[in-house]
Amino acid sequence: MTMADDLRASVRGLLESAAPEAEVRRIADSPSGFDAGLWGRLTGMGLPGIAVPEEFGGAGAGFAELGVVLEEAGRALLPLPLLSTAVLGAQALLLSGDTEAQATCLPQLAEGRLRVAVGGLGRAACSAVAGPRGWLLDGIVDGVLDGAGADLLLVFATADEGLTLFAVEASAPGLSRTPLRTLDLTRRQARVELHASPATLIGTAGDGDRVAAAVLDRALAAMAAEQVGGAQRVLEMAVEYARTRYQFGRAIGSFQAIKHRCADMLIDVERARVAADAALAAVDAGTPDLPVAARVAGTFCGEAFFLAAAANIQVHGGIGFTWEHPAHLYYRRAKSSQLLFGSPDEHREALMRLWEGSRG
Amino acid sequence: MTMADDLRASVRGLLESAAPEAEVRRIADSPSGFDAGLWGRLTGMGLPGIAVPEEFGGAGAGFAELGVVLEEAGRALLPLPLLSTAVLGAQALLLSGDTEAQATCLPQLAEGRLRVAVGGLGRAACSAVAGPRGWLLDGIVDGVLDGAGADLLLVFATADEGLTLFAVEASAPGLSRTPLRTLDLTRRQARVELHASPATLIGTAGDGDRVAAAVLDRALAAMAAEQVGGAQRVLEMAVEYARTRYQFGRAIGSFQAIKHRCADMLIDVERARVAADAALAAVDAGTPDLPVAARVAGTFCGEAFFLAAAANIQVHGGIGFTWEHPAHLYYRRAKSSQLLFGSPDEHREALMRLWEGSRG
Amino acid sequence: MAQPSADESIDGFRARVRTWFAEHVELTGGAGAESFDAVESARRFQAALFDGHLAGLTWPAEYGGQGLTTAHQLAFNEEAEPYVVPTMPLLIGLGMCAPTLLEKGTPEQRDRHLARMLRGDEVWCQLFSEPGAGSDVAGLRTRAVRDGEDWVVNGQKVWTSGAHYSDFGLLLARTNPDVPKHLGLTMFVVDMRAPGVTIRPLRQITGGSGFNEVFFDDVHLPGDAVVGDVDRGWQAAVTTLMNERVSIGAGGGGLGRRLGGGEFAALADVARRRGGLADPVLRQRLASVFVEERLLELLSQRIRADVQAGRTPGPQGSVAKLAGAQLARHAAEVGLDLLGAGGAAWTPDDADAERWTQALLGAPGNAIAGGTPEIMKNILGERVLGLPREPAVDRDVPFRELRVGGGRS
Amino acid sequence: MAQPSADESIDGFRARVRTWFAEHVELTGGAGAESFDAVESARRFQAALFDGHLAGLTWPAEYGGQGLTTAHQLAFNEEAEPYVVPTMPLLIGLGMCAPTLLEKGTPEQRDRHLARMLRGDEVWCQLFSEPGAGSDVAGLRTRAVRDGEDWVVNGQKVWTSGAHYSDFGLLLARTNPDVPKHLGLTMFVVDMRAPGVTIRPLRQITGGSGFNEVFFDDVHLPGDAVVGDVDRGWQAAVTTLMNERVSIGAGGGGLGRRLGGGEFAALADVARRRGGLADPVLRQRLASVFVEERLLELLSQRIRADVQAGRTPGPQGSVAKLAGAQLARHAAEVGLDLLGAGGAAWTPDDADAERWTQALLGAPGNAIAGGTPEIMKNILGERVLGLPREPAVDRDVPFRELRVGGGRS
Repeated sequence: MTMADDLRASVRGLLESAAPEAEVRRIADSPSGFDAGLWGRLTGMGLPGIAVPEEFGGAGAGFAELGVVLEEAGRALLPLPLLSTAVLGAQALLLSGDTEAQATCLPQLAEGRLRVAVGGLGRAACSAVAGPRGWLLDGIVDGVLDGAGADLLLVFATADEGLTLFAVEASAPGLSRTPLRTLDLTRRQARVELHASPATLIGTAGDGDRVAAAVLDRALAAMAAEQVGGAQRVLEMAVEYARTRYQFGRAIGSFQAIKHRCADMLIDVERARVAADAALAAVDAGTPDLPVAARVAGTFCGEAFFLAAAANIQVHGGIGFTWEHPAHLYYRRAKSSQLLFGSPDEHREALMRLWEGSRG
Repeated sequence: MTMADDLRASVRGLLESAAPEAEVRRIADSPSGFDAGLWGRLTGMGLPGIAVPEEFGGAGAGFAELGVVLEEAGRALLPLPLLSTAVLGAQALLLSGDTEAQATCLPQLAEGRLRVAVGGLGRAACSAVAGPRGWLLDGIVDGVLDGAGADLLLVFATADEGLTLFAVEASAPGLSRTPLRTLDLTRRQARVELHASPATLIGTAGDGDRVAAAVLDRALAAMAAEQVGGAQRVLEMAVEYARTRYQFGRAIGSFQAIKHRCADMLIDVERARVAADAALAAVDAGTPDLPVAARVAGTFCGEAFFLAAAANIQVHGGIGFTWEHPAHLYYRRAKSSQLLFGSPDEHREALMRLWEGSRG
Repeated sequence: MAQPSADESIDGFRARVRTWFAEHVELTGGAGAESFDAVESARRFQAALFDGHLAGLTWPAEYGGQGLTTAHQLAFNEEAEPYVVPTMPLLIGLGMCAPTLLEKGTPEQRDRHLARMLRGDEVWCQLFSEPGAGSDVAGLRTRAVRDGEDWVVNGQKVWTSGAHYSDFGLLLARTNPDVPKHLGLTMFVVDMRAPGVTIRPLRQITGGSGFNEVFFDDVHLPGDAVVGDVDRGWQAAVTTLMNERVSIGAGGGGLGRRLGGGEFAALADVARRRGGLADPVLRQRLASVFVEERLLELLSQRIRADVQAGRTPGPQGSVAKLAGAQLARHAAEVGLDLLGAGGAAWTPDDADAERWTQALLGAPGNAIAGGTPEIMKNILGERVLGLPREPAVDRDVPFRELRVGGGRS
Repeated sequence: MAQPSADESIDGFRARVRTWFAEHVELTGGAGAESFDAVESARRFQAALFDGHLAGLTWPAEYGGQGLTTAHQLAFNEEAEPYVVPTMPLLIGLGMCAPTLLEKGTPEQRDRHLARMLRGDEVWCQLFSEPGAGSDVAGLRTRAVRDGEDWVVNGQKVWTSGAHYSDFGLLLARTNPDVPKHLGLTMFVVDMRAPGVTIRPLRQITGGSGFNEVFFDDVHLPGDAVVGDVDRGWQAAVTTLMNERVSIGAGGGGLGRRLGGGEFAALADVARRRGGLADPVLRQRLASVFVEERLLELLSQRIRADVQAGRTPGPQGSVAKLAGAQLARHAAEVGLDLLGAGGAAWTPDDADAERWTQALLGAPGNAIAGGTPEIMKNILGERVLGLPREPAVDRDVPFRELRVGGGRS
């Protein structure tokens, strides 16, 4: 507990001083959506490599600690590529079993020098062909998280052997990246087009389904932590406003309609927290229950954050509907987060299939 | 308007004096669940035949007036077979186009001497075979509304020609009727078993799908009116309690949580009312929009009544959870009503198909 | 074209309306509420309507109206149904300010403004809400102080729809802070171009700017700008707000259909093109939107019928307001369901993503503008159902001792 | 079997528990809360547990407890996990009344009752709610009037779980009506078989009768029946109620799993047998129940861990109470969805229809018993989130001037 508490205090301290709302807006509005200085400070705390084993230069921590970091990042709407690099990228490499790629990439990743994006996690839209001079990738991968700014792209593509993970350099020929419009103003996504782009096989050809599923479980657990951080923050905003805003001669939080709305947010946040914690713990414990815990967290934490973000706007009334107020940044983040790693419907259907599978 | 208002006042006056809650409970608890005396008084007002044309001894009114009667019946939880006889039975005969059956049965129905139940409306579970001495029916029809007490059963059964409507006398050989346990204590249902039971063809063989669909639309419109009556009544109960129950030194209805719960009920009741009125009007106007209006009413009014009935229990707190309080009778009725003519899911799917059909 | 009279036969009138629309079809068509272009379209349409003796059908003839019956209004609406009537920017003036002047204004105010409003020559806005006075409108702090015959106004308004293109506004200001809050307010007519009035657009979370902040800096108003009685402005404001709710509930004051067609049709179109129509779960949600939309139409019809028949609308106005906001939210959520990951990121040519993400962002505003759900439910609970009010802590307190907004008044 | 001590190794203790359960497996098994049979099973189980030095693991040894650590409790729970522990009828006594006596009772009361409660020799109930005092427990009207050293009680209680099989009850009664409502209450121990106590079962909408009305007709209580101080009963009652919520939230006080298995498993079984598993819409609803149930289990685990580690449980108690009621409602509704028309009418041999219609009827009670959602949300809003209370109209008013229930106090 103390270690997690210390970690939380350090990360929160850093983000409160170095990434307050104005700075988040500035970075999000900048052409690249990235800030090397702030990234350097995160790296100074070892955050990109927090869940990378020590042998690869990481902090060697588990998902419990990673969750603390992401919860704080979600709370601050940190617009930097932690989720893509520290979770998706690092986990894809670790789960691929490719020790060579791990030894090459992970130390750079942990040092903040290699930003990694992962594409095609949910649905492969690329094909891979093994030619005389190595693998070539073709296709369009949509919605790649932090794809435009990444130094290395990990792409799931369909080879003859089945789904397979590949690495593509940002400078690879035939590669083009188009930033997309995003609902979430603090998180970039890109369309990546590959035309006979040379790629390096990561792990074993045909092993991609296993790797993608394992990465997805971890992505859902990590995202759940981020969602809990965001949900907790909008709850605090709503409560603070309800305590200090007076209408009809009373703090509006003394009216049951507002009070109970805040209580409903709390109920969801508390449940989201145990759901996220359970998913993170399942990663660390390596329990076979992980896919279930991840989907439970995926569907519930996403919904809880979105409802809380919407309720926060309602509690604020008109002021919450203005561009200048941060409420909409969380509302945008919440809905976007709900869509990134599968919809709530997909998570629920997956749970039913997992249950059916467990019954043999 | 005046005529409808007069009708409403007469029916409400009769039911308030002749069918107060204690009497409703007494009839519902009685072995037959029927009361000839009260049925006679309804007949005296012409209610069983209200929507039967004058040429067959009915009042010749439309569904607008029928809706008023059923709204009042729903309000009072009248445990008598109006829905089965005055709506399902009368409409099945009228829509069958069988003038002989109409001339035989409708005058008796309008005089209250013939209680008619309709089976197999949603899903045919019976087969019909034309033999040398006429038609014979075989099968089990479940959930026949007021089926045990009816004098005549109208059954949709599958013949070689397709779905077909038949009449079976209550005394027919091979016919057995078993009262079922019901969620709704004020509305009986029966399982009807037919073993080579002689039956009379009603209308044209193979015309059953058309007739069943048309009866179903009208059943949904009529049920919607009944649901509005029930929903309005539980809203009034909740408001009355909220005004007179004091806790924490205040009428509980002055607390926003209770006030807004009542307002939510009102919002649903008002919307249910326009939905029911539109469906009833579509029957009377004979518009092709009827199936849509009926399904809209079917899904919304059912949900509105159930939510209102549940909210009424909540507003009452513990007392609303006792057997002696009428709140549960409406709660039971509401859920049961939602299931009788298709589930909300089925109504919604039907709406999508109707929309797709309208687009060709 | 003949001058109309209440005796004009409905059939004859209907023919006249049909002819007018056929001849002026170039003036109809889609228009939003936010741009100056939209205001020009609205003005041109309304002027032609006025000149064709078809504006203000049931208004008294002395203020430029036609003095016709509700039957004529009904016939007009039916004939207008196929057209998109571009009068949205005028609705606050015609639907809220004009009825207030008709009921509470002086004869001079009515003579000066009503016919011009009816012809689209004057566009009006409404200046009630303030940063510290949202749901609690009567808690407003903008002061109007006597200066001889004149008044001097200082303060700030917010959420003023169309202030940037309006000619006049109805202003509610505090004229006596030493009495309880409802008793010290006065309503004024204010020229939006008067010295000291500053208008600043307010950027919404959608990125759009339909609303404004309006600052009053020693703005001088003449004595005859008072609407109704000094310190009795709350009664006038209630008239305005009642008309607002009926107007929102009726779906735009009874003139034409909602712009852009229904939510269901648009969603079903997305589902058809992008493949959601085969998904039974999404079909259920689409059908729910269909049902909600149908109920809202039915409610609005009933409100319009009541208004046109001269009946006071029942609770349907507030119900429709709430149901409309709920529909907007549900439709937007279903839109995002249909888009899936494509609703989180999209190429600029993806019109579906643009529309439904905008709808999602706009939905909270629908629930807030014109009365929060909390306020609407209080109204339904107290005025319609007769439930007791909360113990009021601000009824008998002089306004200056009251805490308002984020601080003390 | 050795007397336990706090030094007993966890492994050794664990082995002892395992052996005990293996030897007493015939005492475990399903039991409802309503019947006398269930009470007998509970008593027998608890007596054996006590005699095996396994009852009240963390209670002080002087009151019959084992004085062990929370680590022992945790090990016990893990070993008990596979068994259905039939102690439901004792939970009000052990989970609510005993902690109140431990904290507020006199040494004599503790000596007299605690060990006997722990052995299952005394079954207890709680007598707070009244017809006029539901959510507002402090508004109760049952009077206790001094008669020399004794007290004489008159009044009516309601919603008393298990009154019909209880030996004793904790009674809250008004001893001073001339002070504000919270200041004139006193808590008493009452013998449920004392002359003047009448118990009448209360039929619920499910048809069952787990609750009772209890009438007090000149019931004499000795002076030493007072728990805590005279006129300070509210503080004692708060102790009891806090323990109630934690107890409900933890899913039955940490002893074993909920009886009858989970809602999801039961629903999925119905779906499998009756054909709903192929319907994508019903699958979504089933999965929602799965998620809600999982979250509730996780919450309950956290509460139990907090309780066992000696930490004051956070808001999770109230959250779990609300989430449990919501789950019960949703599960019942999904059950009815699965039954379709078969949920409106069924043959007596249809166990699915019986179970899920009963669940539907029971669901509203889950939301009401132990605190309505409104009360729970007030607690969360005020005590956890720190939102201000409502303006209280009843704080400074003598009880006798207060309007209570349906009339005046």
